[in-house]
Amino acid sequence: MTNPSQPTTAHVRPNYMLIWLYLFVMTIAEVLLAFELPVSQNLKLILLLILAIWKAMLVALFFMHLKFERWRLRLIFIVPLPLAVILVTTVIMEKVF
Amino acid sequence: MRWWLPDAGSTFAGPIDALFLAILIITGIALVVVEVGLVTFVIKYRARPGRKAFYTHGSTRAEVIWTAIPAVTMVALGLISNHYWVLMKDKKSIPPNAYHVGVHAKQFEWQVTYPGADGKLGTGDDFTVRNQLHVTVNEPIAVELSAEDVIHSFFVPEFRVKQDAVPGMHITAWFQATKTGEFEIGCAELCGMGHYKMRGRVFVHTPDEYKAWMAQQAAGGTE
Amino acid sequence: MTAVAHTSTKAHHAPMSFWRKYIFSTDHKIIGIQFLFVSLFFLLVGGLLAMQIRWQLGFPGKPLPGGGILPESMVSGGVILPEYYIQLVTMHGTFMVFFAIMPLLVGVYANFLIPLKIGTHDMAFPRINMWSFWLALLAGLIMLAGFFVPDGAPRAGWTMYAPLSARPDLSGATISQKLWSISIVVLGLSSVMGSVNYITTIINHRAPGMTWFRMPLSVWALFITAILAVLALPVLQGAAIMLLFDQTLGTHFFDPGAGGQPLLWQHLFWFFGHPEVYILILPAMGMASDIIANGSRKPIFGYHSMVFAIIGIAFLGWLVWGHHMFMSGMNPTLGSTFMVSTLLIAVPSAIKVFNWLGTMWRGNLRFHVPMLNAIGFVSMFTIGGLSGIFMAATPVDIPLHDTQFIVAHLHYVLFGGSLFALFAAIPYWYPKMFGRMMSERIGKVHFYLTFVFYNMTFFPMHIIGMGGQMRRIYDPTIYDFLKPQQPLNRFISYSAFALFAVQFLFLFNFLWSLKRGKKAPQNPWEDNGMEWSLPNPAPHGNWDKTPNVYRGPYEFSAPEAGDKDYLPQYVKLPTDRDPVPAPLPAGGH
Amino acid sequence: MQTTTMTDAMRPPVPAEPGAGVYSNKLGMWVFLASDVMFFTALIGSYIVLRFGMGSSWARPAAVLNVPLTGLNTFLLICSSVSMVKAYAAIADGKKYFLRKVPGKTLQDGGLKFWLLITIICGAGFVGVQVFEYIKLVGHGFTPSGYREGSLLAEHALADPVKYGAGVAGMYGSTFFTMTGFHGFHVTCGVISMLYLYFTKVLPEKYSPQDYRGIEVIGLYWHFVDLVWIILFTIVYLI
Repeated sequence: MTNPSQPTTAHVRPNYMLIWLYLFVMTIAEVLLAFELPVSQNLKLILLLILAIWKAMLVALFFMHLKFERWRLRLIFIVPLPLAVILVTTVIMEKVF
Repeated sequence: MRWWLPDAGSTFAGPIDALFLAILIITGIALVVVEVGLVTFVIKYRARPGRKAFYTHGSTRAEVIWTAIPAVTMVALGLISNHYWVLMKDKKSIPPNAYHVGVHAKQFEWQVTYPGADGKLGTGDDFTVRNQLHVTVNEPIAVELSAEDVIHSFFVPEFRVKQDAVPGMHITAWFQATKTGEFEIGCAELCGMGHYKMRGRVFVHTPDEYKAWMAQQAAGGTE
Repeated sequence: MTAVAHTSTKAHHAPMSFWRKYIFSTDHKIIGIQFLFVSLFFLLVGGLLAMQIRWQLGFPGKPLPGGGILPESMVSGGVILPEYYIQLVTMHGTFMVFFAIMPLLVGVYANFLIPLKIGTHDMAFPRINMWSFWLALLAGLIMLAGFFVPDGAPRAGWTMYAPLSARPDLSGATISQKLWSISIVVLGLSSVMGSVNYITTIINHRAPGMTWFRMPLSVWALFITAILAVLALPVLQGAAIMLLFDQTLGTHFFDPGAGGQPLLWQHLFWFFGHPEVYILILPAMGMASDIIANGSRKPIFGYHSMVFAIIGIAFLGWLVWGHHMFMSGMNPTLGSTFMVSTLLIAVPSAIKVFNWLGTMWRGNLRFHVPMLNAIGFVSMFTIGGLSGIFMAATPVDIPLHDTQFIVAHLHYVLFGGSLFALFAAIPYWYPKMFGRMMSERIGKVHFYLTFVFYNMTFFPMHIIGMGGQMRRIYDPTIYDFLKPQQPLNRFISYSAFALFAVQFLFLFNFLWSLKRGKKAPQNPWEDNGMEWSLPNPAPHGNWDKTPNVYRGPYEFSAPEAGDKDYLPQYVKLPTDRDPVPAPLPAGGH
Repeated sequence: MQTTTMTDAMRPPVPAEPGAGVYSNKLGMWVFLASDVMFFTALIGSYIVLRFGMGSSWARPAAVLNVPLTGLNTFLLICSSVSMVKAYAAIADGKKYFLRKVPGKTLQDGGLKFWLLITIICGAGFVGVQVFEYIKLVGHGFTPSGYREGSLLAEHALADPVKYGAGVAGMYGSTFFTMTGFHGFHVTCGVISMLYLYFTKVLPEKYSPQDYRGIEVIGLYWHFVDLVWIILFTIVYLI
């Protein structure tokens, strides 16, 4: 597929349709989970969050091709995440008190 | 004209004023070191013809020293401060025998609710007085703060007490007055155009005086 | 596609119309100068508001001189009304922080200095840069419009604590509170656009040889500042949008009656607000470092630790926002954590101060106006930093929180720090902007008078604050415990008026020198920066051919320099080899 | 974002050390996305904090919102994301065309013009469905300030306060409309930018395997918007 004279796409291109399929299946799983199921609320919550983060990771890694970028570029996207976590956990901790 | 913190009026004033003095000494030394160094250098190393600056990129040893000294000082200061901070602000530090009064802040007044004869808030004999907080000397007082509309801040300078009253939250501040007399309450958080005139008064009584005042209030007396 | 030969940038320098050249310019230098004029205007507005505040605090109940021109809704018989007074404090803070100091440091000097100092032709995205300026101006005008709508300007303090800011029935201002939110959203957009530009430019557009550790500290500081801005401003934008929706759409984010949380606003605001404090001081530190090294004719002492101190301050700056909320009823355990992180931030600040001293040690000090102001910056920033320790120690903060003590502290940092650094930076790069020098004589008089009156104004505020005078109160004399302080309040007011008057010297010097200043030689300060390889003022597109960089920025009095005591970054000595250009990133992936 | 191609003269000078190793437009977009993360942190973080503050009294999302419809909308956005990445792959391979027959295959091979058009259609479809959803919700009485008095939802909430979260309706409306509204705003901006690129760059075939920066940069933005929606969909509609 790749043009041999083209040095810029050095990595193997992922199968985008397969990732699309993953995303699709996981979305269906999420919607099904949201209906009343004989599982505890907490388990549901954890499963839903795992699925959401997994989907988000797929998009970031393959569609935004972060998997194939250098660390210094990845870092730009990673830096705000701990800040977000710090902000939210701190404010919630405050509420617990 | 005062050049220092207001006269001490509560048990908090001792440690706070001492810490203040300690920090003043530490920062004073740092300030003198920096400013004297600055002035000395300005005079001593002013440009003169034929002179060339000493070419250096720095000294690791000097930098380690002036990194370590502030770091150690600051950590020590933090540890000492934390002890008193917990004592003054942690819910668990409120003495169990504290006398509870309610202070409800609204634009622009303090509504002080007293527990009445039974000594408990939230019972039928409670009564409310505007802008007047009457307390007994040498007794821990827990002020249950609430706010009607916006954020206010309950501030008694002599007692070294300051606590925001936030609408939707119930916060308890406590203090123990050490001398009788009349003090002022100010609002330390901008709460609207009347922020400045949100002035209340604290009356610190001896136990007998307080009982008398309470009896008078219970009898429906004014002020 | 790999490396492309450097083509001459003269190619696109066709003559441009006045509009393209000076109004809708995409040249980073013109944009910097536009920011300079606009933010100096807002600085003046903020100063005028401050004078009215000082009049009211010094002479409560006395008619304001010239107050007759103000409408009846603001003054009554010439006497400032309480509702106007809180508009004054709100707008003074807002203008000074968002529209004077921040654009003066970031808008002006990030734009002007970054491409010049790293040796490139312009910003990475010149057109976005232009938009960044116009949006900032728009935001400023929206904010200014607040004074001219019914009910007057916003009335909830520059921190806009909800629910006071969210409910017109409580604050008394309806339209302008919304204008504040809108203006902040627009300003946030402008700042993000600008900062994306600065970061990209510094990462990708450095000239060959300009390695990370050859960048001047001013560029380092502006780089870290841009990172702070790009991550902090959106949080404020988000908060301002929620506030705006509370004000207009009837949402309940900060409305405790419907489960909203007033403290959420404070958390979001200060999560932005503390990095913002460093946005306001880091560029000042960076520029002062450049100027002190120049004035001392010595390399900066401990360049690397200066860089790491900037990074350390920026990193810790994200973890300390809670110290603005010590009295808000927050969890005391969190308070302890915030106290420790706040105290620790004193360490990198101390490193910087001592390294500046180390730079001056055994130097050969030239007291030109920028150097004088930079020394003023160091000494005043030291006071500001040290007074912060009082409030970082939580128990001591109890009597000092929200009093004039914090007002003194923040003015020592923002006026004594940022503004003194600007009084150093403006004359220093003035020749690069306008091709002329500002008057040294007026500059020196201005510095000495400002230094004296500044301390007379703000130092006594510490004492007033210790005495317990709350912030933002309209009339301190109604409190018995504040009455004895009134003479000192009057003294502060007199000093403040003098301080304000002295600033007209600066303004006069600035404007007069535009036309009448001495023609500047190419390198008037005998500095090492890349920008001094260009003529004054720097031409459009800066260099014809991308310059090479041969050494670090602070090679003053280096032995290789021979009989001169400076060795610019762009000078190629016989022993120097040309840097090898890295391959250009490809156009695709 | 700057989406135009720079002329050679405006190209960045060669840095001494490679910067981020990518061209400036892409780097700038990544920095902007980092900034956008913080913007959504403010909105989503507030939602989490406010919801946490309400305890367990939050409304059942499925009772108020139309989850299957939004599930479909999520599917649309995922499709647009994959078509975006296909558009990117197509131009990297030099396929500027719309559709082209490939010998031995029944399906025609899509080029940049095809895949970007699909992306635009899916994106516009998403916005359309969201507008439809908003109209329906407001019709039922769900507004940013809570359940409108006398509306269908208000009646339901009276009958079953737990399921409909009668006590939290105000907070629910506030956070729901703000978060999804700003996401929708982002999608709209993306669609407009893509339309602009489509007519100024894609149709005139200005992109080539040597330079397709505009496509990659708008692609990054688009995937990010998709990513945010994946999070939003889960925490707003499902939990």
